[in-house]
Amino acid sequence: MNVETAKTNKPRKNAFVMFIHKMGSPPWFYNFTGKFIPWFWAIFIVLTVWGLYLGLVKAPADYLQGESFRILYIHVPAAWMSLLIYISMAIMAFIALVWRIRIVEILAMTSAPIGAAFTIVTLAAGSLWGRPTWGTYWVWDARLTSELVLLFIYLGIIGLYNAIDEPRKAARAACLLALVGAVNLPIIHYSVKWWNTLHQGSSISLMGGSSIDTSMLWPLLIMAVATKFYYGANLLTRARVKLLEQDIRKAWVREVLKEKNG
Amino acid sequence: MSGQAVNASLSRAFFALVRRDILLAFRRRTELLFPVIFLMVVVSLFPLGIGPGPQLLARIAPGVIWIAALLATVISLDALFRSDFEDGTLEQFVISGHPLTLIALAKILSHWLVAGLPIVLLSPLLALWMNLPGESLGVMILTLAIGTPILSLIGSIGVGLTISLKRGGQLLSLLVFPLYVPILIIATAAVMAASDSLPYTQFLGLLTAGLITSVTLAPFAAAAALKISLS
Amino acid sequence: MTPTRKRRLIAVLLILAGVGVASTIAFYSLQENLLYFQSPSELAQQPIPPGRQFRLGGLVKPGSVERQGQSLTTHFVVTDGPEEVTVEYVGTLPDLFREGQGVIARGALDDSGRFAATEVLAKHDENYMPPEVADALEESGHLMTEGKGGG
Amino acid sequence: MLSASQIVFERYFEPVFEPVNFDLKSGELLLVTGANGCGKTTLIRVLAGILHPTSGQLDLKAAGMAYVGHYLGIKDDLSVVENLRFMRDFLGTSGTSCEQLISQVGLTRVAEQQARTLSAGQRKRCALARLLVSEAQLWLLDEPYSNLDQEGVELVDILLNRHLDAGGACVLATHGAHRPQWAGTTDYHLVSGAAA
Repeated sequence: MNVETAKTNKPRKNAFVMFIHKMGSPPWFYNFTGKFIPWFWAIFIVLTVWGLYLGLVKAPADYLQGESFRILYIHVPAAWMSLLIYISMAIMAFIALVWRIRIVEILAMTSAPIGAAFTIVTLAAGSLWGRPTWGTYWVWDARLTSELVLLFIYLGIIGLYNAIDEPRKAARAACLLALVGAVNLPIIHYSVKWWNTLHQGSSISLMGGSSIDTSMLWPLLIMAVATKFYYGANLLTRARVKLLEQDIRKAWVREVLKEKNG
Repeated sequence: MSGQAVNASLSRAFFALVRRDILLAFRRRTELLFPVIFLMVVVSLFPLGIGPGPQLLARIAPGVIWIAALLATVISLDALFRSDFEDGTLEQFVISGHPLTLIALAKILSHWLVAGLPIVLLSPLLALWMNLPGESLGVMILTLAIGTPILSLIGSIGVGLTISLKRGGQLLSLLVFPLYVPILIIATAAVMAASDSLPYTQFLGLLTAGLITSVTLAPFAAAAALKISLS
Repeated sequence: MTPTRKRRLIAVLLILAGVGVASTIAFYSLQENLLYFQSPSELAQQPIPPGRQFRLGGLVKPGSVERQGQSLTTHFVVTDGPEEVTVEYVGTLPDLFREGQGVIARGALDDSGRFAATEVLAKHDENYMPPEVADALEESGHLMTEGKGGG
Repeated sequence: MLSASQIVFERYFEPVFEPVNFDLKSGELLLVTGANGCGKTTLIRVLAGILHPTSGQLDLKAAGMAYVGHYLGIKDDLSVVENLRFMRDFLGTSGTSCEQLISQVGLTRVAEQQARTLSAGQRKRCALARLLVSEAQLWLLDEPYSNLDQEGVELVDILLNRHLDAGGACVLATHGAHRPQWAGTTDYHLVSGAAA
């Protein structure tokens, strides 16, 4: 019988695993990401200003919804991010669980609050939009509903992570939950979408599929790219702080702090 | 040990565990009855809260009975692993060398027999209270029979994750309810389709697919969750 | 093969088999055309006896909506092209209820073949475009919504 | 039977104990001693496979492991006999009958009683009986002497000697004054990792 001898035979290391292990070294990660972060923030700010200017000032008003459609430039990029961050978190959670790499655990777990924030923005902007469009702040529209469920899942992950004392155990538990959520999310999404069509006949329309005019599309794309840089910048900033916190008694942190102060 | 001997010993361990859990449940009969009583109380609150109009009750019956079933299941979930975790039996299971996945599956099965099956058996009474049309009663029972095992299976992951927490029960509901959304939607859609004289077999098909998927995946996740909780 | 490896292999095979079977069942279930409502054509082919509850779905025929004075009773025609059914509904219609748009009504046929609805659900359309594009589409007869501005 | 090289376990980003190395062979007893909080229980749980070591290699070649820890793994709602019978069915062992084992650990008088009615010492004896049910080659005992009277302590030593005589091996963690007498004993003094 052979119980738990996972570490006895060394795995053959390919380039990907090598990269991950290199990333796994806290000082290396700290210094490496330190170079990127200011750039990420800068690109994010430039793109946001540009995108919002095009979207809020330059783009024409919608034929049916008038000016209120402009909420789209906040709502839609946020909605994309809420999902994209979940996917990235789930991938990192998988890597963290399989290879037990602390940095990836931290990255996955710091993704959760950012994703939850984007989800809240999506919901808030969506209901502000709903008021002029549907005449109510909230309808159980398929996308609103699945976004709400996504928020609950994010909150569950954050709650579990904070409820368990030992940080690495907490991270592993929450990573597992993130993976379970990743399996369930498409199912939830489709079932909600389809539950909603049960009520509302979106399958029947006198027109073709949804369309959006190009003059309205550009600012949207710019905002979409901007939010990705925001995620990168915010994630790395938070992860670095977390790393310093956890390794506060390690030599490399003392050196970093000495450099900062000296 | 040869392969067959291993398989024989595994199936023996599996059934020994199921038998023990059912015996334990009957040794604690009040705990056994609690989810069932809870289910009845919750369902009976609806007519009291929104009025006894038979039409309205019939309309909301599938949703009410299913939501009550979800609540009753979540309440009973904590019993799934907690006592074994707290008295050290779970450590003994880990050290036995039997795959933890199989152990989790055995415990989920006995949980369903003790907590899920009574809900299925009780549903005709609840349907009567809620004035559910007779033709959809059979579909209601079928959805519960296929759906409640899924609740136990998905719930086991949540319990596995929260078991090491003192107040794990509160967090548990936040973790599992979002995951229960598809089951609630599909099951109630089936019952409503049946009461609107529409075909409903496709919904039952989807539920069955959900059951098979969760039987194959959930025990692995639950076992991984238990391992994390033990550390 | 070591027992651990063999066990792992069996587990992987079981997972694949389970997920495979489940997806097949799900696929065939979804093939069965998840029917949320009867269209007027389906109703014409397979009549449902009066008094039996079902869901009727289709588009509100433009120009068919009649409101009866001060009362909340509304009559309109639901069509899917070849066939149509007259619907009677007492109550407030949803904000998104518009001629030319999709609706689903819940209720039963009465003896005269009219559909007495107890519930009406509607859906807005999902297109975003500048007014001039909308005008162009309207001219070419592709857009059948009434008026402009928020609904 | 069990060898460990450079086993480290971290909690709150601190190693619990200094890296552990040993090679335990058949008929040998590893006596883990050390101050309170030096991680004896943690080490035993790592060896048992309940905890995953942060780094290091663990090589186990024993036919079965059995473990007695702080939580005994006895169901309160089952009687002593039922507890043991379940373990026997669960583990698929078929040696000495449960009744005989119960008499070996001196619990015959309370065999049919629910475990909740037993004293702490009697529960420990019940756990010792389960050790025998398992028929495992490797025993992992965490403070086996606690809660036991003089007679109980002697019982542990008798069972232990018999087990080692028959070619078994054992890792025993204790902080107490009592130590078992056995020729093939290796002392392992565990040092807390945080102190280093």
